[in-house]
This record gives sequence, structure tokens and C-alpha cells, in this order.
Amino acid sequence: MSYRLRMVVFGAGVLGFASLLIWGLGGLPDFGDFAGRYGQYLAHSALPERHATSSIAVTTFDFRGVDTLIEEFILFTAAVGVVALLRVHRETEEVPAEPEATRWPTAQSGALRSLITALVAPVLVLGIDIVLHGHLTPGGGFQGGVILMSALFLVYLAGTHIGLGPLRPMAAMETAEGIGAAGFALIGLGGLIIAGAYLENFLPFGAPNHLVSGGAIPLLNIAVGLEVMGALLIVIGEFLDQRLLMQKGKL
Amino acid sequence: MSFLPYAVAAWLFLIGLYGIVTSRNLVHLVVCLSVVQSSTYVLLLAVGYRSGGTAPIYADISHSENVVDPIVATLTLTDVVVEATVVALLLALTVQAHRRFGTLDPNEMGALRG
Amino acid sequence: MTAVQIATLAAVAFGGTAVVLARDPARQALMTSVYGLTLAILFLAFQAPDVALSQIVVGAVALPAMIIYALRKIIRREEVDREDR
Amino acid sequence: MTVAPLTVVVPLVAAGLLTAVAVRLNRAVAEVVALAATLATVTFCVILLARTASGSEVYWFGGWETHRGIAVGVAFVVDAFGAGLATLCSVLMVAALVLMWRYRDTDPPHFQTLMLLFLAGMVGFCLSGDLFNMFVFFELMSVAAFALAGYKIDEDEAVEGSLNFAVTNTIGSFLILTGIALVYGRTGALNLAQISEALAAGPSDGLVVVAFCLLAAGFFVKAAVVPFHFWLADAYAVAPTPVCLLFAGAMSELGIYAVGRIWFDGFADALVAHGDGLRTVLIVAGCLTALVGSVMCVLQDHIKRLLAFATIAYVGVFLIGLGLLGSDGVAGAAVYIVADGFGKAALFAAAGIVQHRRHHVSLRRLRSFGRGLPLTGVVWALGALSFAALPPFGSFFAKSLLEDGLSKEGYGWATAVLIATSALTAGAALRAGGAIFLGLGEGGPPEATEDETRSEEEAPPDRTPAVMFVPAVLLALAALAVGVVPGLVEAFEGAAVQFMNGSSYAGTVLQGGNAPPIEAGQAYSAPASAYVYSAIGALGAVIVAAAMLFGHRAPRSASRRLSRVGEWAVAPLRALHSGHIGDYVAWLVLGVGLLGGSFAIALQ
Repeated sequence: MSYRLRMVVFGAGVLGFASLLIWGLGGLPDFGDFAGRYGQYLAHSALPERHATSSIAVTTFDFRGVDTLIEEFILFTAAVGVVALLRVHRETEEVPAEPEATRWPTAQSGALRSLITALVAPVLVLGIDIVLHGHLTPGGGFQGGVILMSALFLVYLAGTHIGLGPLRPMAAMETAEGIGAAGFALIGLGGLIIAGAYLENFLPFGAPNHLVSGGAIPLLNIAVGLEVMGALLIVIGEFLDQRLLMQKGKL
Repeated sequence: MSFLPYAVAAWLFLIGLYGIVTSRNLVHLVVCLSVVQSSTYVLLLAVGYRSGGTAPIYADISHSENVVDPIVATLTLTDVVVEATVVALLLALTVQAHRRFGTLDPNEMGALRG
Repeated sequence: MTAVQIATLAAVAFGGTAVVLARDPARQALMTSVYGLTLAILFLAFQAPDVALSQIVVGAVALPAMIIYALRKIIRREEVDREDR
Repeated sequence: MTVAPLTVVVPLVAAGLLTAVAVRLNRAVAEVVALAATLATVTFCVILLARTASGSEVYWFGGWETHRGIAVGVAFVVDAFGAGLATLCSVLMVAALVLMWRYRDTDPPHFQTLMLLFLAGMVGFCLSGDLFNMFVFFELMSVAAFALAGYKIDEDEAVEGSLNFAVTNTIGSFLILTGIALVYGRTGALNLAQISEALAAGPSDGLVVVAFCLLAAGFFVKAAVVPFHFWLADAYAVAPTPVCLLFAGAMSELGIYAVGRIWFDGFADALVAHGDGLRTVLIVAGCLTALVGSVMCVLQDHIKRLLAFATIAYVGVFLIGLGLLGSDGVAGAAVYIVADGFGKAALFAAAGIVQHRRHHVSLRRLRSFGRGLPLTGVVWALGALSFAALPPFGSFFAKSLLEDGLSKEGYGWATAVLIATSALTAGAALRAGGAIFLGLGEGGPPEATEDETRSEEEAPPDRTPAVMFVPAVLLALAALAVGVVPGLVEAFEGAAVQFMNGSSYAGTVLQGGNAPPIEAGQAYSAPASAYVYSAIGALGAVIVAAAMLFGHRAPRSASRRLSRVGEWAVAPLRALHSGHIGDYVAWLVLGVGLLGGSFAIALQ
């Protein structure tokens, strides 16, 4: 289809689509006048029901916990999918021999490298803090998990493999994301066995505004944090991997 | 004026689609897709907003205050994760497409016809 | 509707348009990062701090990083292609 | 009562654990774990399906039930259609896992993990009774499907097809999400039953119409209704064959199911006055889809692409059935989905066996290659006859139900579309079978060049493992069994009545009332006209197949002129399937505009 024909089709479609959106959006309540009872009910039952101060966290992990379970598995799927799609194929590919050092690009100057190393610890602490306080303040497993990922990512940038030891980092991350994702599902199974319904809370609520409150929510946050950290690190690591996939004969 | 957030959401959806249809580069196309997705964040959060409401987190306020809807925030959180996953997968496919076709321009691909 | 909300909405509409119209992917990655931050400010103005935090870590950090590293990978291959010719 | 969540949780946990121990895993373990988890899911789905005979059941996650009419948590609402479709998905997954037992290309455990996640997404989508939860499962299914479609990354087509698939379907997801935002802004609810109540209480204005339109458009992208269909042939032609079996047998059908679900249980009460308008829109869209799909099907040389277009054609047929919005049509569509799901899966399984032996999927290359595979030929023939809707295949009774519904509602002309679809798709399948398994028709001996679709295994094996034949044969027999097992068609009619009863659905969910048990319909016997139509369709199929196989033997000038006219007529249609993502998205946008416009005219 020629460019012009495509634009004619698109232009006609977009006119219809735009009028459709205006027609539909015009039926919404005015901005700021929303009066949904469902949301207000949940907002006001988080504290009495779960002794947790963030009703968003309680909605995410308790009232509508199954959405979040599946959401974590979507991220998990993406990480597995990226690994599968970027895998080096046995037969048709050849991997140009490259020194291990250039596979993972690191910061060039020594000063920058030590600066980055110094940043690792604070970022790590920040990530852990955000994961652990998810049920009290804004943040939680997802946000904290991304920050934890950044911390480990700084380790790569600094060019050292501290903390990862002899483990292959990618394999360790796959284990982390697998355990995190399956952990969420298994905590839910605990609810099914102990409390009677899948993802139902089966732990004491604790006192409001304390670190140990909100029942199973902090545990779920930790599982999510682990999963997100592993999954995103795998994705970024796969893109970072400078091994080039070359086709035989196309060079 | 109260229509503005909805109008912005609609605009983002349409401009993103325009970018996708006219795109000459797959990476550009993927970024445009994320602009379309940002339209849904704006719409969801605008729908659940209540004038004068505060965030539904009770760390420092009393019980009966006017709060914005916590559910749209939850939905948008999920949506943000979906964005990250879709972009990651599409970029992986884009890298592979470049390997196969030696270009990122959809006009120069075309293994599939008829 | 507050002035902050109106201003950030306008910034978001403008930012989204700019991201789409920037045809060079490397520049786009940078603009996506800025656009992600603008969205995060909008979410704060909409009283959704959780979403704003997510948006900062995803929209302003993770996504641009993925885009830049994917681009690097592509550009590296183009370089090797050229060397071999 | 605790079975409902396990249908989803078991494959998810298995997927997570497989990845957690990925490094220490050999291939057999990954395959056994995946198969065991899938078999467990089949068992749970069958238990749920058996229980629906005494009414649908509701499962509240986290124990959060309703509070003063507000659904607090997320519910699975298990009715016969939902559980039945979940069972179909999981059974086809077993077949796919068995079929790929010997595929070396499926690196463990990533492939198995993706399959399990895909299964969990499909099953959860079938059972969910919450609009946003449906979206989340839909995304899980889609993201797994994108990765699976592009799995054979060393093929140009796989990369491009998967990209087209991912981009168009993601835009479809955003349409769905925008629709959800509209619904939530009006009703403040996400539970489908509660949405239905709130929408019916409010005005039935533009917002309701647009919300339904956006949701339907999003699901139509997944179902591949014209003009949202372009990505499907690209993606299905390139995915690994066992994955195709699931894509064609179950995933496309889920889009049609979802539109039925949100209409009957969400929007029907609010838009009840406009049922006639909606009927016209859906039936016209269905006819268009069926015709485009079946014409394109006949034109294909690539056997998987041929089957992909047949999938599009049958999506159109299902949409016609759903569009009737009556128990005949819905029951007919449901029987068709099951019978045709098995039939198409059998054809893909046969294609997989052929491809396993000889790494081509081009008919020219495969001519007379299948002489050594008589059993596969029989499976292929059975699949083709299922397309032709010959008695006693399940598709025959399904088509007969649809014809009853069409004539009752005054759409008798659409019967011609059904017959044409049967004739063209069956003709294309017979022609392919004749060429591959009997060596009929034109074409030289297969020559070996390298530009063809490459192998799923390194070297052509000399014999096909016996385990590959088992699912192929069983699937073909299942397509036959749907029509043969007594009482099955009647049970579908009862289930259709239950599916369409939105008020009983809402009552079960919100008041915790007991849904009335399914009453099986009266014994169904197809009218004489159905046999006549079936015979016409079969005759048409034979003519199409014969014309394509032996056309070159006809007097030269006549046949050449005829084929030139034919090529001239279909050239624009072929040109539209350009493989260009920009084109596809432009058509998608036009489709949303057209759907919205016709809804605006029909529903307001």
C-alpha cells in the first residue's frame, strides 16, 4: 500500500475515532466530580480492615491482589520472553570472539568507577526501604524492585562483580525472579489453605503504622521486589550483552 | 476547562497512533506505542480524581477526609508494568529485526506478502 | 482544577507530541525520559504518589535505559557490518 | 469450591519454579513438569465444567465478597461456557505439549515456561467475572503469545510476523483499557455484574455506546475480525506449529467469547432497545470476515498461512453466530468453536508432522511428499471434511443451528456466506491434501533451495516419532465426536441460554443466589435443508479443489483467461495484506472508526 493511500485510510479512521472519543469522554462526570462508591469504600476500609495506612497498597495486594499476582507474572513472562527472543541460535549464528571485558561495558575512568561504587550501597538501602514500607507510604515492591535493580546495575557499571561471587549473574537473577513470582503465588496458596480463600490474609495485622502491619502485604511486597529486580535486570542485561548475533553469510 | 484532562488523553492516543502509522524506524515506533499507553494513564487517573481530595494514604491525616479514588491508582500501577513489559519485548524483536533485515525501516522489510 | 494541574497537562500534551515528532531514536530516548518525568509530576498533581514513583522508575529510568542499550546493540552491529565490508 | 483459583495458580507456580531452577534443569524434567501442570489444569477445568450443570458458581479471591451491593474483591464466575472454553484451552495445550515433545528447537525451560504462562492467561480470561481482571489475564496471554510467535528467531518471517502481532494487539489492549476507564468513570465498578446494574440504572447515552465499541474493537483485534485481521496470518504462519494449534484452536475464539460475555452480562440491559441494530452490525462484520478469510485461504501456497486464513474465516462464522444474539446462534457458535477448534488443531498437528519430516510448508515443495504418511493424510482429510461441515461432524450441527437462527431472524441471505466459507476452506484444504498426500496436480519434483522456511530441527529425520501421531489422531476424532456423542448439542443449547441470561448472572454474583441449573434443550435434529446445504458446500469444495489441482489440464486458452480474471479480481485483496505494520495500524484505526460509526447509527 502506498504512503498516500495509507494516510487516506488512517485519516478517515482517525476522524471517526476522534469523534468517537469525544462522544464517549463527554459522558464522563466533570473532572473532579467522580463519585464511585467502590473506591471510597476501599479507601476507608484499609485502616480498619488491615491496619495498613496506604489504601493503595491494600487495594493492590489485598482487595484486588489477584490483579497484582497476574501483573507480576506479566513482567515475568516478558523477562522469559526477552531471553528467549535474544538467545543465540546454535546453527545459523556465530558469535564473534570478543574479550569478556567488552561484553559488559564499564565506566572508563577510575574516579567515575569509584564514585559509582560508592553509590551502590545508598541506592541498595533506598530500594530495600521502599520495598519494606510499601504498606505504609507510597512505594512498594515494584518501585523498590526497580531501584534495587538500578543498584545491582551500578555494580556492573563499576566493573566489579561484588556480591555476586562465582555465581553467573544471569542465572542468579533468573532464580530470583522465579522465586519471587512463584513466592507470591505460594503466599496466596497459604491463604487458601489456612484462611479459606486464595490470597486471603492469614497473618496477624499488627499495629497501624508499624513496620509489621498489614498482614501478608509486606511479605508480598518482598516477593514482588525480588521478582521485579530479577526480571528487569535480566531484560537490561540481555540488551547490554554486547555479543553480536550475526548470521553466517550475511556478513 | 473540566474537559481538559480527557482531551489530553484523547490527544495522546491519536498522536501516538499517527507516529506509529508514519514511522520509518522500529525503535521510534515502539516509543510511539508507549505514548499511546501514557494516554491510558492520564485517562484513568483523571477519571478517579476528586476535587480537593488527597492521596488515599492515611499516614498523617484523619479518617473522614476527602480522598481520591485508590482503585484508579492501582489500575494505573498495573498499566505502568504492562508498558515496561511490552516495550521490553518489542525492543527485543526490534533488535532481531535489525539482525534479519539489516534495517529498522518497516518499508524495507516485507518477508510477508499476500 | 488547579493551575498546577492545567500547566502539567499542557506540558504532557506538548511532551507527548514532541516525543512522537522527534524522528531520531537516540534523541527520542532522552525526550522519553523527560516526558516520563513530566507524567510523574502530573500524577503527583492528581494525588497519586505511588503511580508517580512507578512512573519515575519506569518511565524516566528503565525505559530510556532499555531503548539506549537496544540502540547501542543495533549501532554496534552496523559498525561491525561496515568494518567487514 | 477451592478448585477455581487452582486452574490458574498451578501453571503459574510451575512456571515460576521451572525458571527458578533453570540452570540445573534438563529437557525431560521441564517437559514432564509442564505436562503435569497442564494435566492438573485440565482436571480442575473438567471438575468446574461438571459442576456448572447445577448452576454457575462464584469464587471471590481473598475472601472479599460483596458489601452492600459493592463487589469488593475480584471474582471468578464459572458458567458452562467459561469453564468449557477453559477446558478446550487446556486440552489443546496438552496436545501441543505432546506434539512438541521431540522438537529440539524448544530450548528448555523457556519454551515450556512461556506455554504454561500462556495457558494460565487463557484459562483465567475465560473464568474471570471482573472487567479489569479480564484485561490483566488478557495481557498475560498476549505477552506470552508475542514471545511464542516470535520464538523461531532465525527466520525473517517470524520476527516480522511477531512484531506485527505485538504492535496491533497492544493497541487493541489500549482500546480495551480506554473502554474500561469510561465504564469505571460512569459506574465506579469493575465487577461485570455490578457494571451491568449500574449501567442499566443510568442513561444509555454516548458513553455507554462508545465504551462497548472500544471494548469490542479491542477484542476484535485479538479475534481478527476484518479489518483488524491482518496480523493473524503473519503471526500464525510463523509460530512453531504446536503453538499455532493453540492460537488457531483457542486464542482467536476467546476474542469472540469476550464480546459475548461483556454484551450479555454487562451492556445488554443498558442497551437492550438497540439489540436489532447491534445484530446487523455484527452479522455484516462476520460475513465480511468469513468471505475475506476464505478467499485468501484458497489463494495460499504456504500450508500454515492457508490454515491461518481459514482461522480468520471461521472467526467470521463465529461472529455471525454470536451476532444473532439468540440461543440458536450462540449455541451454534459454541458448537462450532469446539468442533472447529479440534478440527483446525488436527490440521495443524498434521502440518506439524509433515513439517517435522520435511522442513517446508510450501505446497509446491511438498507435492506427493506425504505418500509415506498415510495416517497423517487421513487426519488431514478428516480436518478438511470438518471444514466442509459434513454430517456427522460437530461442525455440521453447528452450521445447521446457525442456519436456523439466521432464517428465524430474517438474515437468510447469510446462509450463502456460511456455505461459501465451508466450500472454499474445505476446498483449499482438500487441494492441499491432494497435492501433499496423493501427489495430484501440477508441479515438478521438489528442488532443494535454501530460501524456504527453515527447519524446526537440524536434520530431516527419517521417521516421525509415534508420539506425534497420537494428538493428531485424537484431535481429528474429537472433532467428529462433538457431533456424534448424543445429547452434546442439546447441552450446548442449554448452556447458551445460561450464558445469555445476564440477570441470572448478576443475581448469582451480587446476591449470592443460586443460578438455575442448565436445562438441556429438546433433542436436536437438523432439518432437511441443512443436509442440502451441506451437500452443496461439499460439492463446492470438491469443485474448488479439482479446479485448483487439475485446472492446468483444461483447454489452455480458457483456463488461462479464467485464471487471469481471477488473479485480477483478487490482486487488490492480496495487496492489502502487505506485511507493513503502518498499513495494519491504519486499517485498525479505520476499523475502530467504522465500528464506532455503525454503532452510532445502529444503537442511537
